[in-house]
Amino acid sequence: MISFSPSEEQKMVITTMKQFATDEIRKIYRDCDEEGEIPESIIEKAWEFGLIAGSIPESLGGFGSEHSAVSGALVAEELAWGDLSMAMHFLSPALTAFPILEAGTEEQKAKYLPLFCEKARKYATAALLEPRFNFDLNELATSARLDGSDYVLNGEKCYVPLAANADLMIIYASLDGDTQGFIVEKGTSGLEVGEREKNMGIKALATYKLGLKDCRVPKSNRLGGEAGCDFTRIQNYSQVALSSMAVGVAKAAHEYALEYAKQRYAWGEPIASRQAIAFMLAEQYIDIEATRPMTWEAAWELDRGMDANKDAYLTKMYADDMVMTVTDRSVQVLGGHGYIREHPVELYLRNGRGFATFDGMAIV
Amino acid sequence: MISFSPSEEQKMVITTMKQFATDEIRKIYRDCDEEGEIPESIIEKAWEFGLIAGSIPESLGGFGSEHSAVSGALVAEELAWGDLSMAMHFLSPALTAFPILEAGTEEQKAKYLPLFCEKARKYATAALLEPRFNFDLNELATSARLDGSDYVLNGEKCYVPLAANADLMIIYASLDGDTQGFIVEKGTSGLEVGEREKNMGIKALATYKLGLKDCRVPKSNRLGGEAGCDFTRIQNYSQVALSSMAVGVAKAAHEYALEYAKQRYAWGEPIASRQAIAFMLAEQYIDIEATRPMTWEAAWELDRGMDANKDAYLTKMYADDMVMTVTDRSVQVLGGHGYIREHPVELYLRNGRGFATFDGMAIV
Amino acid sequence: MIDFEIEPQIEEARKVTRENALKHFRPIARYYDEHEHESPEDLIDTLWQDPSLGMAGAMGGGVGGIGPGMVLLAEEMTWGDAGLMLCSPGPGLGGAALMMAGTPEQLGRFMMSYGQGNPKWGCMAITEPGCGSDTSAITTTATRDGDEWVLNGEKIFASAGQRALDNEGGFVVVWASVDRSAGRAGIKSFVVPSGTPGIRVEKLEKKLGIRASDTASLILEDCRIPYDNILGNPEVVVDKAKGEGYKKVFATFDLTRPFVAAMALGVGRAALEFVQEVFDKEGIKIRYGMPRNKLTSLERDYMEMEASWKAAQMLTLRAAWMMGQMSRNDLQASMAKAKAGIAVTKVTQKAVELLGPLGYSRDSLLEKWMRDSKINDIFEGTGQVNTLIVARRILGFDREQLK
Amino acid sequence: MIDFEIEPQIEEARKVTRENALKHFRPIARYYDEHEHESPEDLIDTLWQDPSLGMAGAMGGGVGGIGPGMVLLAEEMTWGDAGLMLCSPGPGLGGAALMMAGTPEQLGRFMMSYGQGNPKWGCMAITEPGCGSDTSAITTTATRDGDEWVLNGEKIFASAGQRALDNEGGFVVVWASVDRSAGRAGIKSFVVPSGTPGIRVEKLEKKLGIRASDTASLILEDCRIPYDNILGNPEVVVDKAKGEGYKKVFATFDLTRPFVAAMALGVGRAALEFVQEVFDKEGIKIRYGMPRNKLTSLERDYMEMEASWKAAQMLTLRAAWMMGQMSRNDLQASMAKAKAGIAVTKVTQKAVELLGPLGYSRDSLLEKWMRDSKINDIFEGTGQVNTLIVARRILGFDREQLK
Repeated sequence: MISFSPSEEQKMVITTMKQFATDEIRKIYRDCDEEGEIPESIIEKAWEFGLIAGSIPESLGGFGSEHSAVSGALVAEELAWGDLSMAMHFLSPALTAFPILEAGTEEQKAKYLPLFCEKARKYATAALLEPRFNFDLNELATSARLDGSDYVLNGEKCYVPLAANADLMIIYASLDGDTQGFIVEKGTSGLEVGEREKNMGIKALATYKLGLKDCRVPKSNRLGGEAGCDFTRIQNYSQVALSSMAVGVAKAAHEYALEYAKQRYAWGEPIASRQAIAFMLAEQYIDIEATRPMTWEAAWELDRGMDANKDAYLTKMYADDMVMTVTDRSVQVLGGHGYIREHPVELYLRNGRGFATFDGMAIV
Repeated sequence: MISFSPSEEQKMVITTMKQFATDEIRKIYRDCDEEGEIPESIIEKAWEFGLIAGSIPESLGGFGSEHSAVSGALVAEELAWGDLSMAMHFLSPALTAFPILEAGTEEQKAKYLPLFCEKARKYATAALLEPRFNFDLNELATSARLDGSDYVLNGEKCYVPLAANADLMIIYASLDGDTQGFIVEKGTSGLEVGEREKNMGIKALATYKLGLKDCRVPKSNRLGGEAGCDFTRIQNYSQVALSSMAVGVAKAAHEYALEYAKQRYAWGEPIASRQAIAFMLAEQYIDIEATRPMTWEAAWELDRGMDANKDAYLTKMYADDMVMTVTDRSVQVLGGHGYIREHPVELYLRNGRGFATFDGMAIV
Repeated sequence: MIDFEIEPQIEEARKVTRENALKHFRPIARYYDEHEHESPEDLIDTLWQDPSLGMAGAMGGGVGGIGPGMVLLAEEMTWGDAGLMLCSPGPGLGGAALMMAGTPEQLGRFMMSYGQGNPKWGCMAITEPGCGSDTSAITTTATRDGDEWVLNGEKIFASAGQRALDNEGGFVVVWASVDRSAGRAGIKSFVVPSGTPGIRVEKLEKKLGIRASDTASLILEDCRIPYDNILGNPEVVVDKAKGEGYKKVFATFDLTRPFVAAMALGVGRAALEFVQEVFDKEGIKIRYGMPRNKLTSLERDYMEMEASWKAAQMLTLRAAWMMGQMSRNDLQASMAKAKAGIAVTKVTQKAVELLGPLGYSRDSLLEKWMRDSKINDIFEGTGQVNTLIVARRILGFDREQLK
Repeated sequence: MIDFEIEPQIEEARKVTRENALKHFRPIARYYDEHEHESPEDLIDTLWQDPSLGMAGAMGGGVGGIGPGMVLLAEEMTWGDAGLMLCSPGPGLGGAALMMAGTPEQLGRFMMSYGQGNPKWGCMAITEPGCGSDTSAITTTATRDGDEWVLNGEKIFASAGQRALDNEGGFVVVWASVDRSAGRAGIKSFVVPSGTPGIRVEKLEKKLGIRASDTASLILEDCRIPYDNILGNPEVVVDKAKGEGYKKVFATFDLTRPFVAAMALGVGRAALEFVQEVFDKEGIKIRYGMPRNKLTSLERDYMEMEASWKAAQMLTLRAAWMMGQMSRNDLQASMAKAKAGIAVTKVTQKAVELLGPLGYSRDSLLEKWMRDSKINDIFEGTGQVNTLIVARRILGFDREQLK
């Protein structure tokens, strides 16, 4: 029966995340962006919520709730509403854990998932993007070929969050033309973490280029074992995550612009009293409110085990455009004040522009 | 030296056309649309302006001014501002005359161009479009093949203005993969004029499907003779004509909406006093004013003998979208009144939607 | 719990509705577009025999009830044909006003005869030549004279106005002022039954689309109706906090706006499916999952059309769902209406463009859908009016703070 | 006669300007983006030696004169780098105000020293913390005290404010009210030379883009300037018909708005060329002439970017041309500014998207151009302010009729 109401449990999670975002993330996000660093203390606090462990079965050390893309979407939105860099940082272990949970073999699950349930913070990530024009996640330049009992990976990756610290990552590579995942542990020979990247946005999140030079991964570490994984489905989880984050960023920008427009006076009244401003705000709001349930529907399809490819893809496409328009118009509402770094909207704009590019950088 | 000012002579032509459009075309355009017919009397009056003869050299019976795409663009805009169906009707003889003038052999010019300088109205037209999805003017399904001293044409055409009355027409067909023009006289065997078409807009203009069944055209009637014609350039003239007409239609819609918004009161003031309405009108105006000089520049390039393909094509693309948006927003300004046929904006919308389709249906 | 599963009985009703739309609406859609003001008598009889096939089947009366089912079924009907659906005999928009603001006695009195006898219609008459969205400027007056109200004025754009007045048992809900000096607070709505002397159809509009639906101008000249034909509180309460009479009537929009949004969705889906069929025939496959840069322009257009349709559908379902939950949904109703109106306007306009000569021709229904769809961005409050309402609500501004 | 041929001397100047932009601006553009508030001393010296390389080369002083040449050259400079161009020593926006509203004596007095001695800057200070586009709300006051004006207030977003005050011979044109009760009519502009006591830089803004350009907050505390440093009529003329003093000052925008539009065009073209170069390298050919349905999404995006850039360029050239013709161009200036601001904002944003990981990276200048371009939709009147001006002009409405 159609319903747009999160469960009581989900509502609690939303409240907790919103509180965390308000009390902690929002307090430091600007400094983090300017300095390109996220303090260890907040990373620890985020870990304590058990955002990943909560989706891992008790038998593997987790809290035992079922992994739910819908719940993940709700969390992703709230964290990204706080700050996108931090949202991506806090959820980065999922980049390894959730594909294993969804597509891994029993051995892979047993070996790796308990790590994410420990008290100590785990760094883990995934490498999908490649530094070239017309990057196509279905036709990766990074290649994997079977050589004896190993897969040998070669290629170059970019925008790999936290690669320098990661104990574990999934590297996506083309195996006979299909995109497949490979679980790679820190220190694997041939895995070369490059310099930290400089990007327009998500500046607080350290991302890296990755070189793969005959990087050998045991056969058993192919995600899903011999049968491999359904990469499209992993991608759909990622599309839901990124779309939800786009909603979060857009909402943050919209709210700030709305408040500003109510407080800022010109010609004797708040600038929001002018239809040109008020309509920008209303159109933003409508588009944000439309995108959110689109992400929910795609997530719900995933949770139901249905084919979510069309809806997840279209939602991401819509969300990419939506967040761009909303963040740009938010800067516009603030005018000159939107252009200076005293206000957050320019940061939202820089982060917002990235969504069309951030393929595979988050997952629910 | 850059200038946006028409010459004195061009200004006179603009004034004359505007007057004609105001006094004659605008008086009857709605009835013409409802009844699907344009009275003979106004067709005669339009012929008397010598719109085609004015571009034909004296030696061939014309008035001797040089053929100018810029001047043609100015005329096309004013006539279309009056009514698009009538503009296309009045200028339809140019569909045969101007390609011959620009690309015809001396023999073709001598044989056919004097006809357009006579006192008696000539019906002439051109057939380019074809009734199929993904119509591509560079890959026509209508074919021409050389057979002895004739070209044999086969295929189906649509949206051929005034085909039933035309004494003469240019039929475009694929000759060894290239689009080429063929001058076809009335009554040529194998030339079958179908039923009059029913279209969403330009309802006052009779358009027809055309069947070509082994339609034989003398070799000498290939446009440009043995060397053929540069179809892209003919197309560029057409793109300028249609873009100018789009400007005319958009301007008509904008002006009507503007006046309505000034006269119509709500909440104690003209609806134009609300920014939501006022901004729609301003944005329309800006886009119309931007498109017009774009058409001029492409036309100027043609007049200079320069390659105009990029500018003519981009201008047409921009004009297609512009006229759609402007006419749609004009209906919106009028609200419910925009939806009824007492006001012209719904007609502008129906006509405006056609521009993306009307390839080759007008030329300057 | 967040859920997008449609209950089996609604799913079944959608299927049936769609089949019926295909059977009863589609085959005659072009004819009644080309023959404006001609009445589809056979269809009307069919819809009267089985009201679930028409508007009443979606709006309130049907299996959908008040909730997502309502908009899902309305979508199926206008997927068949919007103009013909609007011909459906039944209480229609007038009925919606009655349901939202009428007393049980009034509901019984005016709606009782629906479902029996000859086809009858309800109609809502708000707009006047001099006023559209600004209902406070309504000049039609209702003057009390003993046990009666005497109505005078002119109404335009009254959907089904002619059918409501020409058929026994029909009625028109007329908005009129009982006190011109009181502005909005003085506006009340009144039920004028068919056969009442002093009300007549002045003319029928010629329209861009939905031509099967009659759009009437009505003249009221000393039109007398019983005193208790007024809907809601007859008192003029200028105090905002107490303006319940006005608010109550206005809440009709909370029902009708999601309904109109659904109408837009139906027409939009018809256009999308039409384009998809052409793609199928041409062997064109839409490749969901490709990087945007690698798409064709055609794929990109089509995907953007689908996505904006989906966005509008989500807002529409949510507005209807909230109504079903008895939650205040005026904001969501306006959002759904604003979004669906413009989204589907653009979807159908783009569809015509994509199909080129075939799209622009009256040989197929696509161009008609473009003309039909435009009304959804206009009636029940234009896109601008609904956006303004959204703006006021999210800003917490009243009419004075945001004009 | 309608003509789009650029005179040979302007064509030549464009070429030279472009070469210089490539030589002097491009190589250091990234450095001064990453090192905000650091001053490009070498460049400044170069530009001071040869002012034609910088802003003055386009605005008024150069071969372009007042007319299309001005905007064509400005485009070439910002094609190099917008932020660095804005560092150009010279009278700048303050100079534009002087040219439009100053007396010959004032021009001589304040502009004489330009072209000699050390680098110097002019600056325009209008915006305040509490007022942006609504200049009638300016709270900075100018009080007459004998032969002097005494200025008090705070100004923000003053481009080149620090450089104008820190270097001998510089000046700031300050907008201030001589009579707060007179509203807009009381606003006058005053030239405050560098070295004047009572004016100081409070802080420099950290910005999204054009970081090489200093954007200062200025404090005026009992800042005394000679009486004849006022620009235009010192009288407060409330009568609209006579409001020449105000109008005259405002006419600065007729020059600066096409200039800013041209700045946008330059940045936009840099982005378009960058994308084109990638296409060339990848062997992607843009097929002008194809039916829209057969284009790739990439071609379509790129073509739409080019077309909207072209539309903005046409409006910009026309506004500049009219100024050269001594025709009133305020409407065209606002149209050009509104269109170019939004068009190039979108062009650069789309360019970043099209290039994916490469576009978003600070390894190339593209992402910087996206950040830089955004200012053009904001300063010298936001897109909304300029659209409002256009709306008023085409409607023939005054500020009261269209707020």
